[in-house]
Amino acid sequence: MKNIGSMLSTIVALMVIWVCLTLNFSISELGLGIVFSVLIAVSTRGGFTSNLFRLLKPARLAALLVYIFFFLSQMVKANIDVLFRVLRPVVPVRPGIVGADIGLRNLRGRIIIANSITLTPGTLTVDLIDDRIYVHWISLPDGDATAETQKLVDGFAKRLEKVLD
Amino acid sequence: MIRSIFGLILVLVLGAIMVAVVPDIEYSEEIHGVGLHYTSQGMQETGSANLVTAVIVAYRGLDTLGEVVVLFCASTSVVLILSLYPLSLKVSRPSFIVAQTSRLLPAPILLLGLYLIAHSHLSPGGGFPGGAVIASAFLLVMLGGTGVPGSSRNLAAVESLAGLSFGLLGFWGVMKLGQFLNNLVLGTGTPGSLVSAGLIPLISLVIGIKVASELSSVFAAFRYKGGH
Amino acid sequence: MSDALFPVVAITMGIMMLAAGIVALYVRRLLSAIIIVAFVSLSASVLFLLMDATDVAVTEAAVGAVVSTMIFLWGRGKIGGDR
Amino acid sequence: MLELYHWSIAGTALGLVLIGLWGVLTRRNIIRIALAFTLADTGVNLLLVWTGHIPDRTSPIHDSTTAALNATEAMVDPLPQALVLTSIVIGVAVAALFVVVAVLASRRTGSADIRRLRELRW
Amino acid sequence: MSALGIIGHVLLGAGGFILFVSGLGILRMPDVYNRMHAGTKATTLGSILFMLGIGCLEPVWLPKLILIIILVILTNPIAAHALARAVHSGPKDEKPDNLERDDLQEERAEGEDLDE
Amino acid sequence: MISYFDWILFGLLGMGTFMTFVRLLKGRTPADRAVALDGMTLITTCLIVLIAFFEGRSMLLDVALVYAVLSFLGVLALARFLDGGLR
Repeated sequence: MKNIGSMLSTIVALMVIWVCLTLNFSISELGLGIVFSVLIAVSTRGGFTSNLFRLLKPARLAALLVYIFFFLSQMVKANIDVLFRVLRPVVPVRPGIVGADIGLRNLRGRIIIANSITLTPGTLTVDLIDDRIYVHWISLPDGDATAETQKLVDGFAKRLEKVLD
Repeated sequence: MIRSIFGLILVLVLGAIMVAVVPDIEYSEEIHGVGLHYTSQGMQETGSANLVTAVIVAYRGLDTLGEVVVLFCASTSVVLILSLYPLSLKVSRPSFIVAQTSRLLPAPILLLGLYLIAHSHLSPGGGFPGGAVIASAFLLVMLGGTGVPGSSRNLAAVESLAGLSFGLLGFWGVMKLGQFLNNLVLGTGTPGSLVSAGLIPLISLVIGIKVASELSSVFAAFRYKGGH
Repeated sequence: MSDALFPVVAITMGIMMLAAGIVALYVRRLLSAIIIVAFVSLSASVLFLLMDATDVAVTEAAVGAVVSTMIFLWGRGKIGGDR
Repeated sequence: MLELYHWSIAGTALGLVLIGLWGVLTRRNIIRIALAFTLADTGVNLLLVWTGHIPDRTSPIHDSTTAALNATEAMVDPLPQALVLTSIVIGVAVAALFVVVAVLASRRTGSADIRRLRELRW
Repeated sequence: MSALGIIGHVLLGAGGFILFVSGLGILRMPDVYNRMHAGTKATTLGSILFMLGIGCLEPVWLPKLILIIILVILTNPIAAHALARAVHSGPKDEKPDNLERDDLQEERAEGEDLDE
Repeated sequence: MISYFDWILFGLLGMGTFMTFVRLLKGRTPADRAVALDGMTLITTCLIVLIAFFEGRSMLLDVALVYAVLSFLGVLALARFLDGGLR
């Protein structure tokens, strides 16, 4: 059983979701939750999460917190950006799709980076083919757009690498 | 042209009839008829906090059995027709992100569907919406690939088992209390806790499995073919 | 508590549903019509919620958003032609 | 305002039924007729739930917030809701059957136009 | 009004305003991709703030609201990505024509050359 | 009981829904309409949460949860069928 870790962490994650849904700590509710979690984890072969127990190291947790904080600040910036664009009389746009290399091995990590880029200022992930990520800009950055995109992707990848690898 | 005029006349006539009739449905401040009994006595008689589920499963359980049979006929017809005339649908290859999502998200969606089914007597939900949610998780798995998942071969067996157990639960009532689908064979318990309301959670589970497998087999009959 | 707010929401939703229903019949592309009918189903779910029919709202959201949309998309793909 | 609220929902439901009927009668594309049928279905369900609705009451589910209330004076009628709940699921199954039969029929004539189906002329 | 109530009202107001801005963005932005920008970023943060605001006013509901928040963060970018990809691989006359550069198009064109 | 703040809140959400609705009706291409539907469903989820808050019943949050999940799945299905193959 290679993926027993991911299966166990799927069970734990589903149990947390179950408790959040029911908000009830009686024996019967918890027992039913465990039964359902095990059933789902077995039938989806632990597909929900990868091994979460690897995260339980102080350094990784700290890196995760740093990543989340960075992501949230970027998201707030993104909204201020959208706000100022929308409220202008003429919406200023100079759109373009730029490719960049993504230097992260972990598949789930790539998904996380793609989703994070969608929620950061002025960028939207259009496609993810092999190692290349294609990003749509509301208005292309001044100067070298390719280098700017690469910098953006690397900024996320560097922070996420500390969490995952 | 003549079609439009005829249609317009028909729509206007029906509209006039409805506008004349609907205001006669009383704008009442009270519940009338049998609904009054269900509202006032429902929780004591069936033990179910959710009165809608009490009506569906306990008071009108036989009707629900009929409805499930109608649903079974419709979905079986779809599957039968599509197995006689296979019409495969070409879809493009999913992107990497969607393919990964279809492996990540089915687990919580399944849990949500099972929650709706298991808490049918406590909170909104029940067999029908829970089954639809579980079928949507199956659809998500299909959307993330270009073929039909292998588990769809067992759908017919699961569905028949669920239908059979609906009938068996009904006959349990006949054996014990002399009445088909009697809810009280397990006692009502305390309303508001998970283990209460007699047969209602079990029958909801059966209905949920049946609806889920029927809708899933409809989705699986809309088979895909890989391609670009 | 809800004496003045919910009526406004219900009336707005109702007008939007009726307008969307008419547009769904006359919009040129079939795919757009399917999307607009999905919108009508989801709004109907909110109206059910306002009428205190919680179970019905859940069912309508589950069925109207995914199952029927999927069925119509399949039919459109098989019949071909988008007019 | 409450009266207006009450009748506006009925008006929406009636309007949806009539729009659906109009669409079924006048549209030509067979999938679009199925869409109009779904609209009418939604309208009928709204109308049925509306008959059991009483403004300023709460949904017929007991929990800790409704323990102190008298159920018959605080809740809406559960019966129409129970009927509509099954009706929605049956409706979608019937729509699936409709679409599948329509697709097969239209493949025989080679077009989605309902006027090409001679058996369905009126 | 307690401090938590004031925080909750502020969060609710901010969330509602951002949701309003997202609607405005979907209406006003000039092409599909830019509408997606408004419809993804603004609705995500707006609904997060909104749920947190309700959570401050009713602390018991917080777990379920956090569940909705996590769900929104997970699903919303994925839907936007799927739509953007669909637009990009869709028919030519429906794509916005104001792109200044399009690396993905070039990549696709090269791939097709290799196939032939 | 109802304060001006609640009116403003409902007004903001209602205006947001209405503007996405206008885009839904106007949208030049199906993709525009799908984007509008995506935005609309999230704003409506917040509206459902607000209704739950006014009614004071936590069980309506289940409806919001199901609504959010299933509208996402609907948009995903639309996107997959807009994408190639089925033009």
